[in-house]
Amino acid sequence: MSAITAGDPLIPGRRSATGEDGLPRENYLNAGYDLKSWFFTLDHKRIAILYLISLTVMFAIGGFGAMVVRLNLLTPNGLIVRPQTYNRMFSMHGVVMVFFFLVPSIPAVLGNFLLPLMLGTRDLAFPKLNLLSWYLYVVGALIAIIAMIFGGVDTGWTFYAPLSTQYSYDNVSLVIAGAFLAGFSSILTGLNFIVTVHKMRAPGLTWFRLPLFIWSIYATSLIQVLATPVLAITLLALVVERVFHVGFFDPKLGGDPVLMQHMFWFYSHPAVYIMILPGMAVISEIVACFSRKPIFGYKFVAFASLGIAVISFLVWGHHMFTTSQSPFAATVFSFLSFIVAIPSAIKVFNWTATLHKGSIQLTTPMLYALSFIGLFTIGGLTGLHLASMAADVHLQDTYFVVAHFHYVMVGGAMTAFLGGMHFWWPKIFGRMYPESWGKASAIIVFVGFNLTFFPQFIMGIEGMPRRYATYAEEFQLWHILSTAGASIMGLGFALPFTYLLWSLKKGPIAGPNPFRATGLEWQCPSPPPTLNFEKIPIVTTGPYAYSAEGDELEHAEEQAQRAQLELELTRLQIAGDRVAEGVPLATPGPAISAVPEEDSPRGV
Amino acid sequence: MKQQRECHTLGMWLFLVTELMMFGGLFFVYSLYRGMFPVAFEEGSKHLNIWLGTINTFVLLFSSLTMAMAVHSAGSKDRKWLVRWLLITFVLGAAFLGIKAVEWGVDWQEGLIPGLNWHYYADHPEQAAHLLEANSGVHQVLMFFTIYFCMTGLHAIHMIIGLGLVGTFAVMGWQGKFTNGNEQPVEILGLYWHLVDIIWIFLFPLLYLIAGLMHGGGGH
Amino acid sequence: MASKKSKGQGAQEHGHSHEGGHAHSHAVETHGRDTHGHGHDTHGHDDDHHVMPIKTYLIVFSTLMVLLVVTLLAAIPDLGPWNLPIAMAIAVAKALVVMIWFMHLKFSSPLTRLFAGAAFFWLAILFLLTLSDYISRPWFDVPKL
Amino acid sequence: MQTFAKFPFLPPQASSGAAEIDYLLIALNAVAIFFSAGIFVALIWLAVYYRQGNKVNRANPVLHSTSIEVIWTVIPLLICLGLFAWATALFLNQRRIPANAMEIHVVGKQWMWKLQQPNGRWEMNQLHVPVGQPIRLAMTSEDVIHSFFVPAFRLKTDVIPGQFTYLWFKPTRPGTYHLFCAEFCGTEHSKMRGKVIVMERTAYQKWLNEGNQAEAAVQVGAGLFQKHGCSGCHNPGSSVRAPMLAGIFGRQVPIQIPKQGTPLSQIKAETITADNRYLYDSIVLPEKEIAAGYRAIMPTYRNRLTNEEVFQLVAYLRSMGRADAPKTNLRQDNTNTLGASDYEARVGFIPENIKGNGVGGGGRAGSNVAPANERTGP
Ligand code: HEA
Ligand code: HEA
Ligand code: HEC
Ligand code: CUA
Ligand SMILES: [Cu+2]
Repeated sequence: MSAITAGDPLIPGRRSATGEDGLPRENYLNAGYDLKSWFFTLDHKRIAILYLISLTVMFAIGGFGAMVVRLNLLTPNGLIVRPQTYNRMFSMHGVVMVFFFLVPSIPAVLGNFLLPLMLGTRDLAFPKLNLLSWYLYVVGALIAIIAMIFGGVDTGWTFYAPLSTQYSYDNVSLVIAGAFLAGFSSILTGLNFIVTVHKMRAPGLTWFRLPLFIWSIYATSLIQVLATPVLAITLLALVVERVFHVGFFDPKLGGDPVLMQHMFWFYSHPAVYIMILPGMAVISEIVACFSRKPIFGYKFVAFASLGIAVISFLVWGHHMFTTSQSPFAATVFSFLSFIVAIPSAIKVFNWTATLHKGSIQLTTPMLYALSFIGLFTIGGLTGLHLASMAADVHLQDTYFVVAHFHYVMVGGAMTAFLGGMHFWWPKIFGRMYPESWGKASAIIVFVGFNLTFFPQFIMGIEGMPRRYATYAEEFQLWHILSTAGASIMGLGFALPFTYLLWSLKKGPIAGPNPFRATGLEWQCPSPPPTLNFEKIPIVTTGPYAYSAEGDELEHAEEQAQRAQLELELTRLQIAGDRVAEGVPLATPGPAISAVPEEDSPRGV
Repeated sequence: MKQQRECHTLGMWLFLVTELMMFGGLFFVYSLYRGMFPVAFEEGSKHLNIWLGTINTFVLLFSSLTMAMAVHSAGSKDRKWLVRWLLITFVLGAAFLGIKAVEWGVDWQEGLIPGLNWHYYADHPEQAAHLLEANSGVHQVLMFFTIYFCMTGLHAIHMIIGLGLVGTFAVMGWQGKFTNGNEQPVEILGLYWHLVDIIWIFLFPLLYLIAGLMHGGGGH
Repeated sequence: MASKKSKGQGAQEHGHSHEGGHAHSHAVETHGRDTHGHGHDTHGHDDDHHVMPIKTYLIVFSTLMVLLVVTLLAAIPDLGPWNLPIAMAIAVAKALVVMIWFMHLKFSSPLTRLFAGAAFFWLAILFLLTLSDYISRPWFDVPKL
Repeated sequence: MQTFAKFPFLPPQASSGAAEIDYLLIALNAVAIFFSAGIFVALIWLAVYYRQGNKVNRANPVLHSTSIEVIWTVIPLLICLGLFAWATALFLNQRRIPANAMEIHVVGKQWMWKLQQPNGRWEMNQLHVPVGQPIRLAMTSEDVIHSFFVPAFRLKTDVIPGQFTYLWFKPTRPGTYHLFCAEFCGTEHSKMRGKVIVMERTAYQKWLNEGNQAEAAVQVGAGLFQKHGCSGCHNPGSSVRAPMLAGIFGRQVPIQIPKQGTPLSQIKAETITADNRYLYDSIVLPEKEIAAGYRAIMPTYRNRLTNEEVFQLVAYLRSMGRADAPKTNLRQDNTNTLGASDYEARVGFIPENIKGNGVGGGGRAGSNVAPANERTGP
């Protein structure tokens, strides 16, 4: 957002004095060190950090499950564990990755951190609710972990009745209770975001001046609020049926197990868009920043998010083509599944078009963003295979589906999460991550990912069913490839885990806006002070005031300057003088201006 | 602060939306199985006490009025009446739960509680025979009662939470916390209470009146 | 944005000058609250929430009572397939009365109404699409054993 | 219907529908590859060509263009509609079961497949079918949801407890193919595998009749029914009070599950489907589930009959009353109402409203219980 001055320009970073460590003297991170200041914090930024830590733990647990799964599948008869353990492992993997990692991931970490910053406000509408949602999440996660340690769960993440209600001897009820709580946490987050976006935007921040990040997160929140309660009631019904041995889905009572699938997917299909929309949110910001261009077709992308959110509610039956669902309903659902692909296509094309005539920097976040676009495209297009009823009859519940959803969830959402974490890392912690390590890990993840999951498309088409602890010999080659890929990918994930931790102490100081991005969040110091903005900003322009051409000029100038400097340095060296430190680059002017808060009209 | 007020109202409505979706799931299950097993549902409904149900509907509607009056009093900074209305609401809510408990107690005695105490049709084979005659298995009546208890149980849980809140608010209201211009919490509580009322408005005809007023009625 | 329902306490307009084309950009957002931003003293008529006289509440309650009686009366005759729709229509009427007056939807912002409506819309999705399965299953029935 | 068009990684085509599905899959793959490759090439080319510092023309970038948006909305939309129409037509077409299809019964059970040939021959985890003969599978599950998946036929349908699902195919190529359970069903889900063996017709006939199968199972079963005294109790004229068995298969039957220490009269009745498992158990473990209202006097045949013989009996029971017993909506069939004596037998007295209906409903007691569920459709 370009600066239109009305009052004193607020120059962040310069305002709050810098401490000895080079970070702003007062920021949300050093606002307090005792446990209480963390566990009872109402600061959206600290809550985001709490989420980040707990999500990382959950991801590691889910990743552990994946590793056991992959290792076991090295040989047709199962290499390391018994089938029952295998079943528990992939169930745990699915439950943890979906309910405890990917659904909360971007909204709870990046959304929590960035939403108020991007809206130019001090916090979310309901800070206490925000903290409560974290506690719900943690309690849910703990219950689930305990349940999995003491017995596990062997129903898959889909909890289909009557297996889950009458035949499984595992801790189904406990795990369901955990997912239930996580669901409520998700509802509260969504509710909070919706109200915040509606009521807390900075003055002048109209809907079409919102960054696309906000649009997408808003669409996500709508889904969370509208779909998750149905999951809650479904899970409750499952528990009732399991505990009291009477229920809605029990065929012995005339109940229909397929009804449970309807209710489950009424939530869980929209839920897959809860996972991908925030990813798309992140990608829009990264692509704009590193192409130095506004997103092509802003409004189309914005409305595509809402379109996806709405249509996502109309397609759930495509998970049930092979059940006793009527062909009529299946046809309707199939049709709508094809339609929901269109807004996604619009987004992909618009991102790609944004690169055109951009000034592209292949930084780590950008590498992640580009691999997101590519991998999501593959994942999405294979979704069309599955949306075609005739083809799905062959592909349903094979590894083709597994590959499809890992392409969209890992290649898409997870990649976006990593990209976003790198992009906003300097904002969150005030220090840069090591760029070359970052690029290396992005490439390793990309390669490992494709090696893991592309063979799964092939096995799927050949007919390898999913959730198989043992399998027919002819699939072994593909499984070996897949496992090999998974170990590469595991390494790719472990790398950022390590160097990001390292950068917390050793990373170079980032400054408020290391990427010269234009979002409001870059206008406050890094890390931001507890109250984000000293003065609530007034927004006067759209979100992506980038200019690739101008940037190129600047870039050329910089290059020239740097050459000049180097020349001088050499000269100085020759003169035997002491060499000064590198000269920092000038930060571009701020995009905001301040007015006293009392006058600022809010809540449009 | 105005902005905050708006946030709270909107937030509460969103919460109510989630509540509606949650109950909606149950209503859907109900509709589906009622469509599939009309006879069994009629039979099950005959075991509910319409008169207690009617009284409860009245009680709850009345409590909605008193709650609305409480909100009104808070708005006009009338501490005394605020507390009075809240207390009346509390009593009505408690009465509702009391009556509900009586109903459930009867169900327990008769063995109409799925999963815990289900032996009505074993005790009354003639009823079972009638059901067979009407081509409706006993197990489908069991389904009706499962749904009945889930719906009224979930509703009762909401009532209990509501009662707790109303009680707390009465105390806080007594301390003058809502008549100093900060009446919004009462409004929000009111929204919640009315929603719980609305859900009952639907539960009543759907559960009690399936067999009609003449056929159902005093027990069975 | 100050269009529709704003009760027009003129003071609210300050600051909105920044927002140029705003009014056209999103219909969703036109909630017209009065916008006395300053604190506590204005609450008597803030938010329009308390303009309803007690009489209105009593009328609303009487309506509900009448509807309750109608509910019972409608359950007496055996109207075949019509009993359920009639009962539901009355229940909807009751719910609407409660929502509009007791829950002040009548005075709420369009945004609030939109969300209230959204809940029912999404419930309709759940009902209609799932029923589309169950209703149409017999159409395709393969001969039974 | 063999075709040369075969995607390299597809399993063998062994059914009449497989080729068509393969064409569809190839088309889908083509669309996916085309667009993915397009996007990848575009991304890489743009990222390289417009990399920062590369001196290229960046003047006047287009920032939005409705016409471009329309183009890339409409083209995918058309492709989608085309694919949808194709896939749906194929799907609906393939649901139409030919009238001459031969019916095979499939029961899924944790963790095995039980299949029964029309002549009553049972197989476990193996299905023999003659080439060129349309086959209709009528499938149900005894416990959880399974899914019958034969990759070589490109077919799969869930096998669901409490209802029947159907699947049909026409095998086109002799050979042995995988049969998988594709819906997660518990511990040994991955072991719930089997073989579909497509045989030449003559070989199939031979297989069908081999071993003890010289006579069709039904005939043998009928003989056994006489020989082992079943008819003595179960025939209409019998003096022992035992249920009539005509048309029992697939019906809902009321049963009581005996509990130790509780008189039978105090045990509530429940209804289950008289499926193969039930018939099997009724003969081998009659004390397990008692037909409601009867005494538990039927002797067990556990050690008196071989498994094979029990299956043959079941085959006979299944065939009993096929022709005369109403197959469809029993509820509208008034002749099938319980008679007063049936009521008396069942519950110990005669209800008011049917007093005077005379004795005996003719039909087997309980035969009026609605099939499967009382589904009238919402
Ligand atoms: C992030 C999660 C995510 C996302 C975004 C998607 C996106 C899509 N999914 Fe996927 N899906 C899952 C997660 C996801 N899915 C999961 C977890 C499962 C399995 C659950 C389980 O059983 O355990 C699943 C299963 C699944 C099935 C059921 C398979 C089965 O069990 O039989 C189907 C069937 O229709 C389907 C379809 C689609 C479609 C059409 C899209 C579309 O939204 C995709 C749209 C995107 C594109 C199409 C790509 C971009 C477009 C272009 C580049 C332009 C060119 C486009 C055209 C020519 C149209 N998915
Ligand atoms: C967000 C969602 C998500 C993610 C990220 C993943 C990630 C992975 N998944 Fe998963 N997967 C699912 C969601 C996800 N999956 C779901 C929903 C299912 C269906 C379950 C079901 O059927 O019910 C599934 C099923 C599934 C299967 C099929 C199992 C079966 O059907 O039998 C397989 C098989 O290969 C698999 C593999 C992998 C692999 C190799 C990864 C890898 O990407 C994982 C790599 C990660 C790590 C290896 C951990 C990283 C390590 C660190 C961060 C180091 C730090 C930690 C410490 C120091 C302690 N997954
Ligand atoms: C002594 C008489 C007697 C003989 C001999 C007998 N049965 Fe039965 N059978 C009964 C009685 C009585 C019942 C009902 C009680 C029960 O379910 O155990 C019954 C029940 C059954 C049922 C369950 C019917 C239902 O309605 O649920 C089947 C099937 C059956 N018998 C088959 C057989 C077959 C096959 C044989 C011969 C191998 C046989 N019976 C021999 C008396 C007999
Ligand atoms: Cu049976 Cu899986
Ligand atoms: Cu889906």
